[in-house]
Amino acid sequence: MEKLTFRHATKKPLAGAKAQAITGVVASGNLEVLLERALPPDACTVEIETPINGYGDVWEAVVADFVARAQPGGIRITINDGGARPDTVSLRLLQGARLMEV
Amino acid sequence: MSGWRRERAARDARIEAGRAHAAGKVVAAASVVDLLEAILRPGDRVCLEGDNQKQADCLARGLSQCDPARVHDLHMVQSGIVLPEHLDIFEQGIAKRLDYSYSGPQGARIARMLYGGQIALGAVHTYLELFARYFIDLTPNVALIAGVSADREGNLYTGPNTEDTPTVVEATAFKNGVVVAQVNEIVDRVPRVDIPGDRIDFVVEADKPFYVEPLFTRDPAAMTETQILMAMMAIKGIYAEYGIRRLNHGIGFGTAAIELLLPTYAERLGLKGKIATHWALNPHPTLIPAIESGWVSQVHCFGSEVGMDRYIRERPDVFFTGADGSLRSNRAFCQTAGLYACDLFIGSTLQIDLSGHSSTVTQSRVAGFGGAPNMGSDPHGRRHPSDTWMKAGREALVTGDPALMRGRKLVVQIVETFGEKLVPTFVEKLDALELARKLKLELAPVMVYADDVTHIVTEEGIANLLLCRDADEREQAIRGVAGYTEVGRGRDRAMVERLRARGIVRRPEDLGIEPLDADRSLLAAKSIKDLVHWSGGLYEPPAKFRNW
Amino acid sequence: MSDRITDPATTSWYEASARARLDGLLDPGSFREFIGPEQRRMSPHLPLFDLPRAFDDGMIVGAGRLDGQAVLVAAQEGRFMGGAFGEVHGAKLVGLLRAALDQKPAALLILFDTGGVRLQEANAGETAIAEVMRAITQVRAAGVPVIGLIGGRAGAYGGGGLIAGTCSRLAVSEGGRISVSGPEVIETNKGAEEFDSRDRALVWRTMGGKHRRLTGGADAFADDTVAAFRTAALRLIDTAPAFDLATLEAEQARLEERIARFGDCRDGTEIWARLGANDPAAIPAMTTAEFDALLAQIGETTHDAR
Amino acid sequence: MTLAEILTSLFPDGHAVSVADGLVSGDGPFRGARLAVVGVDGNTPLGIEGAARLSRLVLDVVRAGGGTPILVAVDSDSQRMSRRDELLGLNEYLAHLAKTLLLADASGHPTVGLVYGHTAAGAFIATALATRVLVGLPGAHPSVMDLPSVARVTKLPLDKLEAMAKDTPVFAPGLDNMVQTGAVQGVLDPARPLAPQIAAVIDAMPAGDTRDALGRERAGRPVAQEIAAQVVREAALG
Repeated sequence: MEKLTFRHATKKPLAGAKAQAITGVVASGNLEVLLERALPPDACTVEIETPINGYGDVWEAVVADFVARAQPGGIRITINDGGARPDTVSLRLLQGARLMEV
Repeated sequence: MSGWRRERAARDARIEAGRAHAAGKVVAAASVVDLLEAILRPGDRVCLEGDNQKQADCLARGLSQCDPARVHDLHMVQSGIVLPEHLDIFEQGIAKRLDYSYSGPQGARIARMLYGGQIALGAVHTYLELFARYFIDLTPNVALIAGVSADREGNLYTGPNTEDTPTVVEATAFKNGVVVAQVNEIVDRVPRVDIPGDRIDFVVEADKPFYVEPLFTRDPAAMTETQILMAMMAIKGIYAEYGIRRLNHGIGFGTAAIELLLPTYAERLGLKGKIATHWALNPHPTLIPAIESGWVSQVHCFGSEVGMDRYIRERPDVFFTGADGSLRSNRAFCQTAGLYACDLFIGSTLQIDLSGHSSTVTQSRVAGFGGAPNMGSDPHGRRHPSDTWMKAGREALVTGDPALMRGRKLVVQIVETFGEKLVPTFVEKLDALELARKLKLELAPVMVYADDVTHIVTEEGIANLLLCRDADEREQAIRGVAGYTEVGRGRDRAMVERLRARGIVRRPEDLGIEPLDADRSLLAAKSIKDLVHWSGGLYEPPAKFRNW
Repeated sequence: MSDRITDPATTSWYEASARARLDGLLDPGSFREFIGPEQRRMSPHLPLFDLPRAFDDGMIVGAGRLDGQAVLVAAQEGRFMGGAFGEVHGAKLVGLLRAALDQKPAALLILFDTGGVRLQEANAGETAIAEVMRAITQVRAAGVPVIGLIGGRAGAYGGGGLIAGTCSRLAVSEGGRISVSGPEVIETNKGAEEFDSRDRALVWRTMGGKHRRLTGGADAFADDTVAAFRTAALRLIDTAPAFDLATLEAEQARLEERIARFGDCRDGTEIWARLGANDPAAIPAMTTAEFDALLAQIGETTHDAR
Repeated sequence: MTLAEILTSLFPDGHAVSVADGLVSGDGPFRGARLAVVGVDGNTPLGIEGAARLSRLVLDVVRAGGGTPILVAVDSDSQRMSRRDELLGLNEYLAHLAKTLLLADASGHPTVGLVYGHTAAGAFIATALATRVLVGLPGAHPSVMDLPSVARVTKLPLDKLEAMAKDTPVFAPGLDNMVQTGAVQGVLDPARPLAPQIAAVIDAMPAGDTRDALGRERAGRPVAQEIAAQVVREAALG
């Protein structure tokens, strides 16, 4: 298992008031994403546990794109990965953000 | 002039030798080895019918049991290397040379045997190309074919999986060759005559029905959101845009998703009757909802599909069927139709390089390409216009007199940026080149050449290569849809944004598609059972696809 | 994968995640989770095997309302480790059953989706299953119906099949499977002649939802939608049998009669024919309406002997 | 110990316990009354017929009343693995057997499980694990699955699993590991008469299910009790 942590400064807090949301399932090629409104509005962290080692730079790119796109200020994101492909990771992150915005 | 009839005399001698093991034309399954040893000569060119689906498996077992001292150094000329016996005969010394098209299930073993020098490889052809060579320089001396039934005169009913049989028999029977057919049963009267009896020399009643692989069944239950998203983009960004009515689909999940979105997503876009009406396609079970919803005018088939027979019988307005009611497929004609009469081919691949060359060959698997290179190429012999073809031609036109412009066939690759086990689809260099180097092949096994590809669809977007004006634009357009692969991350972001402004790279949002809407609820059928319901109970799926 | 429920009437139970099933099963907004994912009470054992963990260990427990009635619910996520029972996974269900003794809800619902015991935590899983079965009988004896809902992709296998057999009532869909040994396990141990696990139609004729409903192994047959399972659960709550000597005597008689009557049958279709189905081969393809009509015609498959 | 040795030690004055088709049934004198014995012997797999016969025996005891304790003696294989057993609903038969034992216990018939040989998977759950208290004898080896099969399913090398099994009781087969998990309360001493030992087990029976507490004390199931207790607490908050 490889553990990765990314911290990003964000320009604005994520919309909505929901305190937490979870999406996805830990299964082969899938992942679960837990989002919690637990940080100052100018910060976002993403912690990942993945069984596939050596893809740190891909995760970094996926997370950076997501943060740039969703501006998830104030959100602590924790991921249990089951070996998902990057596009699935992006999709789950966006789904999670949308769930928090309601 | 006996000097002009040596082949004919040799043929007569073979047949006479074979008659010793037959009653008339009929041969018992137990006598197959004797028959084959009697009619085969060392060095013969042999077509052991291995189609995409139908397999002359009884004859394959018989050939693999022949005595290599009597039958050896055969040159196998057949489209499919599918059964273990197809390669066993090379290990045993019965066969030596090979010219073929497709080897899906045996792709890994064939690679090992090529590396080991057990097979002398001619070429990995496309179907049409191999069929063409049957009539020029690869004419079989002996054809070992398969059908459902025959009468004692040899009149053959192939069943719905006619596939390669007429082509193989045409080339063999009319050029002094010997044709042996295995059938599931010998009957007094066949339901319809697919091959007239005077082209068949021996009929073997097989010990069990020939094997057919359900190659075109894609279980909707396994379809992912990513594949649905790609299908939405293809429908909106390509099918609708170019008004594609005449087309061929590959066998992947991405194209199966398109089939399942026609009666739902595409219907909501108002595209019914405007796209996807005329098909060159195997009878994909996933096309059933579109057929039942009135989307499909007609379908011509390369072969059939396990479980679709009853459904096809009840839909003769859509499918090509015989007087007996069952499907008549024909690989050579359908390949020709796909090449000349379709405006779009869309399929998948394992690797795409920075120019757009693609291949399913990897260093450990030589699967062959089947029909994809025919379908996935721009036929320069085409002379009839269509709006789709002309629009693509205009997009590609760079220089020259517009009055002399010709159209372009749309050749679309629909791929996820990563395959199984996070293997990237986009690569700097195809594995096929390394394979060619190691095996000293003169021609690298490329499936679709870059100059034939017009679009690449991934979950990240669509790259329209027709609109690229130089190699650099082309490379960045490809990188621009290559997602998080190394190729994708190596993009020039500013240039990709400029290409996006010109519509060369289009993201889901550029097409008005919200990726989060790519949901399985859009599928017209979510399971094989749903397909059965759509068919009114006429589709009878193979046991391995059932969960009821 | 449908995590967002759009419409319970069309959402497939088979395809939905455990959370989505709960979401659509219960009255909207009424679900309150115990030990939610934010508590990160994950398996202490999976890291030893270098396997990924899930925040809820594949078992979601909590309270909610079903048509206004207070219920306790447990849902297994069949896609995480095959929904198998590990230490945390099992302990959450044990705790829920114990809570039912205090809370006396209108029912306790178990949304099964499990291959049985999680091998990496086999002893904990096996023991938890034994604890669950004891607790279920206590909850039932206290007058709280325990209703099992079975229609997930992992089915109810191994110890999950035994727990299902302990419930007051079971609802099953066509895709649901209930069994102890799975087809692959039987094939591995006894050979493909005993059980060809690739013959999926045979698998379903042997342990699928319709067969279980026809033979009285389940009490209600539901369409594969979240709404249909909700309807079935509501109906079953009102008809749950007591847990006492009379019930078990009746069950003893029912099971002995099954052996006497069908013990020589080799295939589900033979059993269905003896039950009075005119065209047993047609049953797998029947729609729910046709199947309901058949059940009504046969009649005897409904009982209180559980 | 063999079943015969167990019965001799348990009933020194003789008994009426017999074995047929691997199924154990009968009773013997015990503390001035009787002790009923049911079980599985000889590493026999438990199928639908066997389970139905055992459950009938248990119901007979319950129907007769009088608080007769029941000893469930087990040396079994796993559940019988066959298409026919599953076709006829083996899960119902095994669950029913467990329910009869649980009903007996709830109806004043103390139930004691005694594993003296092998037992596994569904057969284990339906018999020994469905008693109020389960004890073992040295040499017993209950398991969920043997390590070679675990290796096959988990795709881990057998030698690695064997090494892990040494200090990870949660997954490895064997009596000691089931003791640490709390499923087996204790191990009897074969050198001493079994009757008083079983009597002591019955006298010391806990009121509730203490297996998770034992598992925590013995470190074989470190978190189960705490998790279950937390669920109960959070449920009470509503």
